[in-house]
Amino acid sequence: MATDEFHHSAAARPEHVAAPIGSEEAVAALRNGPVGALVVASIAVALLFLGWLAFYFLLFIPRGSVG
Amino acid sequence: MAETETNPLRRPLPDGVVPEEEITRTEDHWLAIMLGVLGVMMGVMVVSAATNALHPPSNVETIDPATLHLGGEFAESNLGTAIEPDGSVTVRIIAEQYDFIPNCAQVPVDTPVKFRLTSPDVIHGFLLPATNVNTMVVPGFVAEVRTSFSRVGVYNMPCNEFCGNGHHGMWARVEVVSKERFPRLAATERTSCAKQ
Amino acid sequence: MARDQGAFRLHNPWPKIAWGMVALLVVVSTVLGFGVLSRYQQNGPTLDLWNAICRGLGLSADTAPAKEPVPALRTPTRIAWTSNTLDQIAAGDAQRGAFIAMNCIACHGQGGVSTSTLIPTLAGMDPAVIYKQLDDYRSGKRLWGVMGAIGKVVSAQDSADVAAYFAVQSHGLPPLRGYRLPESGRSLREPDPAKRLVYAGDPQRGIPPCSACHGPGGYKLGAPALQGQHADYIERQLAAFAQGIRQNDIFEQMRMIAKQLTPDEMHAVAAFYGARGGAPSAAGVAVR
Amino acid sequence: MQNSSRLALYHYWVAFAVFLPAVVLGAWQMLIRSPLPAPLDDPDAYYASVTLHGTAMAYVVTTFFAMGFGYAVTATSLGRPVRGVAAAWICFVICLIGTLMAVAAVLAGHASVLYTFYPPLLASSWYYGGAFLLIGGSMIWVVLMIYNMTSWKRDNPGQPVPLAMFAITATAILWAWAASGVLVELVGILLPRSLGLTTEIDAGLARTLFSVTLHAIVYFWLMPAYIAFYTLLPQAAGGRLYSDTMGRLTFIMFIIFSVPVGMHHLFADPEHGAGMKFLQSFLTFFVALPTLLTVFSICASLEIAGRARGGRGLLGWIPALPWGEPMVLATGLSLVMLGLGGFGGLINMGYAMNSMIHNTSWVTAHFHMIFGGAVVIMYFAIAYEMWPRITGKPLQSKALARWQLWLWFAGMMIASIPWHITGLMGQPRRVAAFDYSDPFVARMGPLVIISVIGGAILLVSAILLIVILVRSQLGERRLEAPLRYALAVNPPKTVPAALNGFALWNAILLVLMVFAYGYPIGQFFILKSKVPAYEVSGPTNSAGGR
Repeated sequence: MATDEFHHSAAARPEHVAAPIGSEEAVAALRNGPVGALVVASIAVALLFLGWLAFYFLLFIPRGSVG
Repeated sequence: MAETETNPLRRPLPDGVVPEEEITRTEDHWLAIMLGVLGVMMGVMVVSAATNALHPPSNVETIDPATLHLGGEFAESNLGTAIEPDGSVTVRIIAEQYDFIPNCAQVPVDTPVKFRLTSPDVIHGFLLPATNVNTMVVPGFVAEVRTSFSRVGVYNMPCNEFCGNGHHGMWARVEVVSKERFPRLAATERTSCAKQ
Repeated sequence: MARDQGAFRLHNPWPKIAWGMVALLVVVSTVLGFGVLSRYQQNGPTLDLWNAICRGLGLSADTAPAKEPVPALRTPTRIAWTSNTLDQIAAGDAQRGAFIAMNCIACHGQGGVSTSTLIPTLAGMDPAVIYKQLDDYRSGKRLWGVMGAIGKVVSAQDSADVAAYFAVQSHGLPPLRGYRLPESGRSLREPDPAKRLVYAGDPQRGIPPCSACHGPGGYKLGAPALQGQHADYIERQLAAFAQGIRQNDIFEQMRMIAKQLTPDEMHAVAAFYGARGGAPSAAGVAVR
Repeated sequence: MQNSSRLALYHYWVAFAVFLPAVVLGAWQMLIRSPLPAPLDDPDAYYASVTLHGTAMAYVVTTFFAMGFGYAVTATSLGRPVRGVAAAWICFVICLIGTLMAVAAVLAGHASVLYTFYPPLLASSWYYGGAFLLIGGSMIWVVLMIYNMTSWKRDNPGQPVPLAMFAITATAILWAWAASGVLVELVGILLPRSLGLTTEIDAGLARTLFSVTLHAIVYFWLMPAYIAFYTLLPQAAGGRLYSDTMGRLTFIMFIIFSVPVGMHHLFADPEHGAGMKFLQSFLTFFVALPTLLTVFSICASLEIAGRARGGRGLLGWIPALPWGEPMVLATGLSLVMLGLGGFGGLINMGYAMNSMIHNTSWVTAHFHMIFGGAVVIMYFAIAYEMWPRITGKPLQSKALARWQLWLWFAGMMIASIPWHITGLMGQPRRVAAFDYSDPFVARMGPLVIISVIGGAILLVSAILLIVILVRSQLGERRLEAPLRYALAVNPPKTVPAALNGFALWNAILLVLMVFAYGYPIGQFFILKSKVPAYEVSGPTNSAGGR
């Protein structure tokens, strides 16, 4: 669980490795909450939702009732 | 992607700086919104299914697949389109390796249609593109789809479930014709547009 | 337990919440599925609650006989591929069949390898096919001159025996198998119409590939192998199906297919099968 | 640790060695059903090929990959060697034998029934036996995962199980539940019939049992990708996991909601009532929930990383992310495909709406987007992350890996999007040849050709994958790089028992399964629906295969 080591990833050389995040950066990043993530995820879900409604009412329903 | 080359050794986040409560609250809000989105979709589905009586084809009815041709509903003389006393039509179709029989069914437009299909051998699929008519045909069961067509035209009717090595050759047609063109003959004799 | 709150804040909440949610899901979905949706029927009356539940479970089906007049029953054969029939065929005794077959060789040739181009080779034919055709002759479902009379004098057991005998004779039709080595040119791209029909069919006319049932590389219960069969015989049978002279195919499958074929196509397909398989009696086999 | 590493490596190699030929088959299948000329255009070969492609991708690649990943995660996340290594090797050998048996049966032409079996079509008992050994053998792995987790818990009382280990154990438990359907189908119905012990098959029951497997298996495939999202990605991006608790909850929800929903694969089947279909449609909505939660958690974790790397403003963290890292790039591409594939899934599960696309190319497109796209691209990323760790040899090279990921993404998009459209137009799936002289079919011709191009790109990408892995394997050993997992913003010190084990969730799933599948399976004891079987390789002896 310790992070007091260099971050390793699939890279061959240390300079290709992403820097690990420290406490201060994490605090700074989270100061206002993950607003950007909320925006991105909300847009994605909204597109999904609107697309689903469009398919339901513009494609599925006009193809006729079955049962 | 220039890195900050300092890379100091870092310590874990001190407790309580970004309280877990706050993270949990954010996640809870997101969870609630997602449940709301899914709830609306479910609501749309349930209300429209109730008002339009939309269902997946689900008529659980068993039948002996080996003796279909010896008599009863799916004897060859009874396949094709029949007119019911109430004016609706029933189309009986056999799906077998590797043909639909009849391979062309005729139905009138704007009329309640009931497709009844079964298979004497393996699983087949019955699909009319550009409509919602779509059902599996499982041997041992009678598949039923009820619908009505609002457009006159010829609909291709491919088998849409793998049924063996001749699967790709299993195509038929449904012709939706105007009520005037639909032969009255069907009241007493089964009709189809297959070559007689 | 400072970090135990999770998604909802209750003391030791997980089992309580989880079971509560499950109960909610079960109740809501049951009420919606059986109490609401199942009541509404496409092209049908709205059901009461009890009938809706039965309908939703699939206990009651739309099985009521249709009220429309039913045309006179027409059946192609008496044979159905029930386990009784298949047991009877499997019980055929080839040795006993050999004695019965002595009556057949005058026309169908020594060992069932026919020398006449209009009489089918029986050697190697699937016993289910021979058994069914003999029964169809017996019942008058297939009409063909002398075979009707012969069919009347052989019993079901005789049919099974003689079918078992011919099935194991060599130099005739190759055994039907559901597999073959892949080869190019067996799709709808193939320009040769015979090869195309045999291996790919013609979906637009509802013609499946012949080979899917009659081989090579196909099998269907009740369908004979055609490789090595006499081309003239095949062509004549196709014509008979097309004209409705022969009507003993279950679900009029061959009648329907043959009606779609032009005379040229019948000839080409027959020649294709006749030319392959290398039956020793290649007399009269047309080369494609 | 050496032994654990070797175990993982062998599993990965089997998975990827099977993967490449299966992609070759897939690309050829796209060609033969297109209007373009194709070599070996024989419908029989197509159906055998589809069977092999599906069997390889759905059972072999995924099972071996998940098992290898499981061993690697166990060893690295618990920080101690895998317990039960001998059993793991036995499991490996059993699964390998099963694979070879199944592949041999398909190549011999005795098993063209597709990987979904489709009884009453009947394949050779070698095929079913092979499938049984592969799937049944992997149950040893399931037991090993559970054993490793519980024994670690015993040795570390009160400690939270590391999220990665918790998640891989969830995967194992999910797989056990999922596989129960197909194993019962194989043992109870297909193997006895193919061995001649029974004479008939209940096609409806067999399909119902398989549906228990059919949806949950997709989540079994998906889980390694999600584990990478939660435990490897934030680390690779240089950030923190936003919430450890949400990660646990997500994997728990996958267990609960991915099994009692399989009947949405049977919406068009006549053997079940509409009420039961609605129940499972309803439950299926909830399986979208863990994915929707994941999307947010992952975005939040990436935002932390991006901001720490200097990203400013509302969305400035996105370009600041280390997109050169294969894991980060793969996640980005994966989430796009997951979105599109998930959208298709929401259509498929929509009760009556399923009729619009059931068994058309839409369905093929949907699961290729989800599995072939979103999941497999994460398998690649995991391989790139793991190879240097396991072998001690650096990845050769990262730039090639990025090319490979981009090509895979592009290929899958170009292949799958036209499929979605042709599916809506009514193109049936799993058809060996289309008659493009038919005007109805001809309209789809250009779209089919576009998807063939996508298939070719996928093939190039798959070859590149193997090149990268082989080159890396042949390199010199010079790395000491243990696998590290992402740290949560607030690393858990204690977690409630419910989020540290699976007893409660297994009990809940059992209840849900009885609710969702009790009647649908039970009804077959009353219904008279047994039918004769049809052997695809022809009669084993005379008289109709009896």
